[in-house]
Amino acid sequence: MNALILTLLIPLLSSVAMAVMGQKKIAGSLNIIVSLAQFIATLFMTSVVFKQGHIGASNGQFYIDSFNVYLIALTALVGLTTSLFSRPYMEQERQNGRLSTNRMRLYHTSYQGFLFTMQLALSTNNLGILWVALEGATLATVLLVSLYRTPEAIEAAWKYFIICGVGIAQALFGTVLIYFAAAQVIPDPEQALLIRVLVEHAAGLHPIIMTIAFVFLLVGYGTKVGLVPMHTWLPDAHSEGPTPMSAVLSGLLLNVALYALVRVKILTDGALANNLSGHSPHLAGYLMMGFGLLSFTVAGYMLHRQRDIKRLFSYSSIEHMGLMTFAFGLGVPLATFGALLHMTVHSLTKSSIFITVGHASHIAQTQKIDNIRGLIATQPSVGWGLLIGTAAIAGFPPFGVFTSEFLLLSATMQTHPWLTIPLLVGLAVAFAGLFRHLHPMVYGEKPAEQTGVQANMWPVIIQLALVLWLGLSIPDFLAQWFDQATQLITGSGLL
Amino acid sequence: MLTQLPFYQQAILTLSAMILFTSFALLAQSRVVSIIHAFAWQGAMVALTTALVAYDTGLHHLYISAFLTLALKALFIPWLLHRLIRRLGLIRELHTVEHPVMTMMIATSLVIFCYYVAQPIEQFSETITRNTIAISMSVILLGMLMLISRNKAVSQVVGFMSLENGLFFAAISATNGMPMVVELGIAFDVLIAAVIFGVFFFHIRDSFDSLDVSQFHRLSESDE
Amino acid sequence: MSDTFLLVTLFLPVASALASLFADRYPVVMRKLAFPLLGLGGIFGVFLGLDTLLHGNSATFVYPLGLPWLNWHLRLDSLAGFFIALISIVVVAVSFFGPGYIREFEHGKQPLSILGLFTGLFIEGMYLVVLADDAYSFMIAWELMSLTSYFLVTYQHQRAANRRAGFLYLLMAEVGALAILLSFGILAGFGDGFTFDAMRTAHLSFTWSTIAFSLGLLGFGMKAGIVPIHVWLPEAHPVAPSHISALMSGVMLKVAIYGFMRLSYDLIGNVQWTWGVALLAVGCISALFGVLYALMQHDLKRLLAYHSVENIGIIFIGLGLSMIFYGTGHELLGTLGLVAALYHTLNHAIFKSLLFLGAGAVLQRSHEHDMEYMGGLLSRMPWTGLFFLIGCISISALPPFNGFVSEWLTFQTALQAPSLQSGVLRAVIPLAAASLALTGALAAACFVKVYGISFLGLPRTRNARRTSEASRGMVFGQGLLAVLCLIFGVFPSMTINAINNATLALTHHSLDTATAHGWLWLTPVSAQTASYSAPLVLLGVLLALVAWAIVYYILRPSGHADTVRGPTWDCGFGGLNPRMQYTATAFAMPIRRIFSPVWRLHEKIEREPRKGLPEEPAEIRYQLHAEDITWKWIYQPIERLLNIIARSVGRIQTGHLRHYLTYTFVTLILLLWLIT
Amino acid sequence: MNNWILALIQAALFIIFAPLFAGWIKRVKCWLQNRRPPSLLQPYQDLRRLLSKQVVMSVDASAVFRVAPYIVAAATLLAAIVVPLIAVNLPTTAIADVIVLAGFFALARFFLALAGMDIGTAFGGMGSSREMTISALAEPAMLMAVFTLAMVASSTNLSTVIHYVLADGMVLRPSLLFALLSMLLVGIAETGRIPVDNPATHLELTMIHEAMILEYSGRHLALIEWAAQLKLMLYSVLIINIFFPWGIASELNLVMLSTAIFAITAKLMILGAVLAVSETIMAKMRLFRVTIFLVLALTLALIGILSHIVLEIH
Repeated sequence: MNALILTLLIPLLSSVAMAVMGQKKIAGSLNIIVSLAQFIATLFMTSVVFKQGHIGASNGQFYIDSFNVYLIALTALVGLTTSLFSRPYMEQERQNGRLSTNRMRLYHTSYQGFLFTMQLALSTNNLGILWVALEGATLATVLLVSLYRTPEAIEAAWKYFIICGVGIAQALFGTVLIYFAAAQVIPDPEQALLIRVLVEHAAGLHPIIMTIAFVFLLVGYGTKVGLVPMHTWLPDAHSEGPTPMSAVLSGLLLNVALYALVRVKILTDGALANNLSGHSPHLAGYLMMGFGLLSFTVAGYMLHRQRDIKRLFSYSSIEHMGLMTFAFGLGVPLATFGALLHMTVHSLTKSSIFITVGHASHIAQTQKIDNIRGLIATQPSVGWGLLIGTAAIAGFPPFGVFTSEFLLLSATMQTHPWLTIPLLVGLAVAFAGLFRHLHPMVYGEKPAEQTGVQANMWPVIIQLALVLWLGLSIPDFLAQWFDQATQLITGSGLL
Repeated sequence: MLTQLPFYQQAILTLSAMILFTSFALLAQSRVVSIIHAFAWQGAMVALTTALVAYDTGLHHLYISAFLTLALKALFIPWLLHRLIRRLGLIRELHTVEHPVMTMMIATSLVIFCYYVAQPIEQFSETITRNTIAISMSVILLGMLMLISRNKAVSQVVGFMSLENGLFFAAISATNGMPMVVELGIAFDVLIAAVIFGVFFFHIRDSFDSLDVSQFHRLSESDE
Repeated sequence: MSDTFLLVTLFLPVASALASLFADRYPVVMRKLAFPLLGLGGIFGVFLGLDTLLHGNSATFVYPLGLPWLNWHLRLDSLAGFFIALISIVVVAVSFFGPGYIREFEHGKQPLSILGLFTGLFIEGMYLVVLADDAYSFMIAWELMSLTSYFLVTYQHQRAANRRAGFLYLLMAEVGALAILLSFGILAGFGDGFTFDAMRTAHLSFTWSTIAFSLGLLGFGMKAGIVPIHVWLPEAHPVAPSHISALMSGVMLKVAIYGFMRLSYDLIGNVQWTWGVALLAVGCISALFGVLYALMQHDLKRLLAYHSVENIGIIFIGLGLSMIFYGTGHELLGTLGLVAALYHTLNHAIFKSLLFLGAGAVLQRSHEHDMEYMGGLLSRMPWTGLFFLIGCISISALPPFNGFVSEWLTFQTALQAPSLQSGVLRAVIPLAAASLALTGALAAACFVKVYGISFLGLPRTRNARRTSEASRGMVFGQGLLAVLCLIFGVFPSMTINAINNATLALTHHSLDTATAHGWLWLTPVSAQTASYSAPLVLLGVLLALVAWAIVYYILRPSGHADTVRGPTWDCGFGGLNPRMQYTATAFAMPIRRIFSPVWRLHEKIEREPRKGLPEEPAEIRYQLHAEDITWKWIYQPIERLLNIIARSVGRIQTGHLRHYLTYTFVTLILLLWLIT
Repeated sequence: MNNWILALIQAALFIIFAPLFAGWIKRVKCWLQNRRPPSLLQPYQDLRRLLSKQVVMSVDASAVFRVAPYIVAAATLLAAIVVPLIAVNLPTTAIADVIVLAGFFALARFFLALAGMDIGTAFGGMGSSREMTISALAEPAMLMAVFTLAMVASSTNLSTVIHYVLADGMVLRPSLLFALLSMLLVGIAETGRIPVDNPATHLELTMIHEAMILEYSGRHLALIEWAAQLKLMLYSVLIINIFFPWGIASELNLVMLSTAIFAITAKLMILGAVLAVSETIMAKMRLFRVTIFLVLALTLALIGILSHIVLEIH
């Protein structure tokens, strides 16, 4: 309870504080310290959840169960490691003259503000607040995308703002519809948006309204998840914003949006379960599978066309979000377990990739893939970090991404054997797309006059080590949480 | 049928028709100032609807919503936009609609489509909310259509905000408003969004010399 | 005991990998610690493998790694023991060879730690693949093997060829792994679980088992290097450090064979003769294709890589025959084919590693990898030359060395075709035998070329002239394998006795008739049908030489020196020089004319005109490159297709906000329409 | 034990009479070409002369060059041990079956080809290259022909095969007919006779076998020459005893053995005469025509095997 308050208050207050105090030298360090404090608070909270099973607060407005607890800890962890990376990185950007001190202030304010919205979205039990938090996340990051004020950055930010704004508006309409449906069965209007209450009454919600609501929510939150064809903002925003922001966008925002989508899918499944509407009870799942597969496939091919290193990896994020959406859509315990694991490992891996990408683009002083050469020869730690990170994200064992893809593929084979073919083709295409660009960047002779930069590789090492650990063995408590979340989502567990 | 309804419900239905009309007006208008004015009227009517519902249901917190809507949508945002275009010297700018006839036809079919989609919900609707869901959905989709059909940043913002009006209207007419926390949150978000839009106008103008967003196609994957 | 040995065998490569992390600061670590640890692990592995193989016992181990409901299951049975022994033998040889070989890397651009780290992990991965007893740990081990060997292929990444090879290799490894995963998935789906035990219980219809089998063939075949999915092999093997090439070509391909055997005989079970026909076709094509392309190569390691394709083809011919016989109810003959395949697996592991180590020694000492720049190496590196010769004889399937025995067994299997009911099968198998015979003869021609051009004759370049013998450890490593080539060639009955246990574990049948007449005789089906006594052949050769010595002693001309040395006869023109020798390209020319449609040949003739006399060039350079025909017909179309799709998919990202919003809009409308 | 001694005697017969057989062919050829033949024993004279001569070796020769003649001779000798000449059922035939026999020839050829390349002259390389090309086609053809027999008799052991043909009596089998034709062609190619190679010529454009051994002298040359003669005789005996085994001793008594000696001598004389006739009436082919010749052999062997499978198994 206290830990939960701390988790939410620390980023909120520090965001305000950063805005108020103006740009100081210590802002970067302060950013690290508050992120660390937040991380410690979440760890504390995690231990409470571990002991008690769940935490509820504020009259049911907040509720931590096994589905969101690990995401909260993950968010705090990635927030911490990215803040570790961002201090020297942003300092370097400032020295390169790309940023003024004023914008550094904006950066740090937005950074903590963004973390606040993430934690709020995860910990709230209210669908409305969830929406508010996700919209808040867009608002907190949109000015970060345009931080460099180049025409491209402005363009990207404008697209990001409009597309996500329009998208998220659909989600609000969906939320209103859910509220409308809930009002028929839940007497207290104050309770009618609480997820736990809704889950209890899911079977009574009107199926047709819930289907329409789900469609709006799917389009809405799907925009933030980066599902094709609503993904269009994602590569632009990732490539033009500062790299730490790309790391948290890919590592956190997409996850949280998917989390929201899965929450509403549970409700829709519940409403459709008694099969009154004439729709298939798995309608929500089928829609998610369709979008997931489409995103996954399209992103895989898009990888081949990239010229910008950050765009490259942002398409890889779309690909993986598609995979997870597909997995949640399958709706069987094995796939869901895999998807939950995939959320974790993708977030860790992708954010560490973006961190190395940041260093790499500093080394080469460009984001153009064609001009990034000989990273290993220039700075082995960055080159190997990128190489191993990419191998991990491409699904090579013993990294955890492999484990989750293994689970997902086996679940697909058990339920929809023919869908494994597009999945496998997609994986191979995406793999080729990643490595055809990666190879020339990391290998080869060091270009003349290219020197290494001061890089803090610890975040990368820590995160990849975690991913490796998850690939070799999933710790018991995490497995329990995944399993309980699986039960929550699909109705039955694995263990 | 209509005659059996209480007067204020008839009023709400009339208002919803007028809101829909303003959406059409927004689509068709080409002068910036007129667009902003139409938008302000739409906001005002949403606020009025909210107040009527508050009166009807006796839910007092809806008065706060109504006030917030009025303040934000009918006053603050139009004022902000007005101020901005004046400062940016765009007050006399024409935002021509490229295919007016086609846009109108699409808009009309959208309304019919929304009615078609919302029909199964009708059986649930309590007395005052009859078909308002279809109307609000139409307003949302028309807002999107406006975003698609316009090239200028200001019109896009108005389209976006009008889309949100549709949401507000839906929330109020279908469900008698959302829980207070949510309402406040939404209002706060809209406020921030409006401010950020304002900031963006300057950025865009600085970088592109105009607010024409059709120039935004540097970031693409196609060969050209 | 096997418990401890297993742990030690598995631990030492990891220890070696970790030890090498310090190699950048103290290069001596590699020589004095990392390689000895590997070798020690190999020795333990040999004992472990032989112990399991000879006693035919099996043991299961479960380690608390992996998924919560699927821990790592390891199982050591005779088949695994066979392959562990096989891996370990080569590992031991490599650990002797390595320290000398990597000296040139000590001052190179690449850190030694990377080499040592991934070598250790690579070997670990191979051990784990063989031991894995559930699909999940199998895939982890398999991919560990692929990934680490990829890092080893790209070790010298400054060269563009290495990067390209690495990319190709990793891509194909990934595709192959996905196919294997899918195949396992089918079995697991029918058999309720991912442990191999559960997968064995799967009852598959013919269609499903054929799909699983085909996927397995694709996946494992891609790693093993069957045509047409072999293309990574001739790219990757030449560019890796030579001791790694030895491990990759000698052992890793065998691990793929292991996986394929495990999948088709053990997990799917119930082999069908139709699969056998497919394998036979694949095997014949690979064997012929491999050897014909090998003939056109002049890069020594690339040539050896193509020979791996050939030998994998021979193994697949054996497997195909075995499946045909098993599928038609002839268990004894099926086992004969399986024994032939396993035997050839063992042999190829040994002689191909030997040849790659030899090529490595040559590369290191002469700095040449193109045979056209070698020549006369035998007199400069006599031991390497001797061992390389033994490797050449073995791979050319000449008695009494080991390659001959396994090809002989394969022929014997093929000759049992008349016992089949189906006339078509009876007619097909002799064709396979014919292509095997052709392959063998062409391989001999190829290795005459290899040895004659690179080790015999006169040195063609200064580098070749200055070459000297490799270090003692390198020679010892090769010597070890060379001796094994002879041992496995001369004592086939004993070897087959051991292999019998492996086939027993795999198919519950063994070939007892082969060794029924004692260790001296090898009688695959019966003594009347065919017999071979390799020890007596060796004895005969020795006796013949002794007899000659006696005759010579009696008839020896007395009075003048026995032998005199003189200049080579130059037809009276004078001025013989090394450039007048036959080149590798010239040597293969007659064969090139005969089989010309097989290759896409690119000939390049460069004329350097003489001043004043443009008609008479001062110098003519001729270069020949045989391009793999599969590039044009398979891989380039795939690449083109991929790029076309990518380009058309890329068009959706137009850059225009209006289009993007339209996407969202249309999606919404479509979905709403869909649900109403 | 007696059998082993007999087997050794049989091998000795091969060794001793191989030069005589070569001499016989030469003599018939001379008759046919209206030349005065040398003595039948001339090959022995040549061998003795070579053996007594000093070996002159190139300074560039390596160990392979010195070892090759011995390996060639030993491999051919081993082949002689396993091929039945006058009697079947000898224990030595079990040492190696007909595939191993082909292996022995291949081993000999391998080393001869290596030796050809050892000195580093163009001739040697040329000879080796041609030899290996020809054998690349000839060897499979031979194996195929042999496989036809092996399938007919369900065995690759020469003894068993011959037994089978003997027991079968005079049966006209299409498969064996084709196999015989193929074996004849292969035999001509493998032993370097006209029209594939001409042992009498030293013209650089046409040499194959002679080009490889150009640098040899003294006892090395003697061994190689003798091995070549032995190989010729082995092929002849092989063809005779497999396809026309009648007369060979199936039991080891004196009567049968002497009959067998008489029979094999007669048959060898006839075959030698046939060979001489064919060499007289044919001209040597261009190198690349040889391919067609060998492909023909391969095709014949394949037709043989297929006709066995299609026509003879029911």
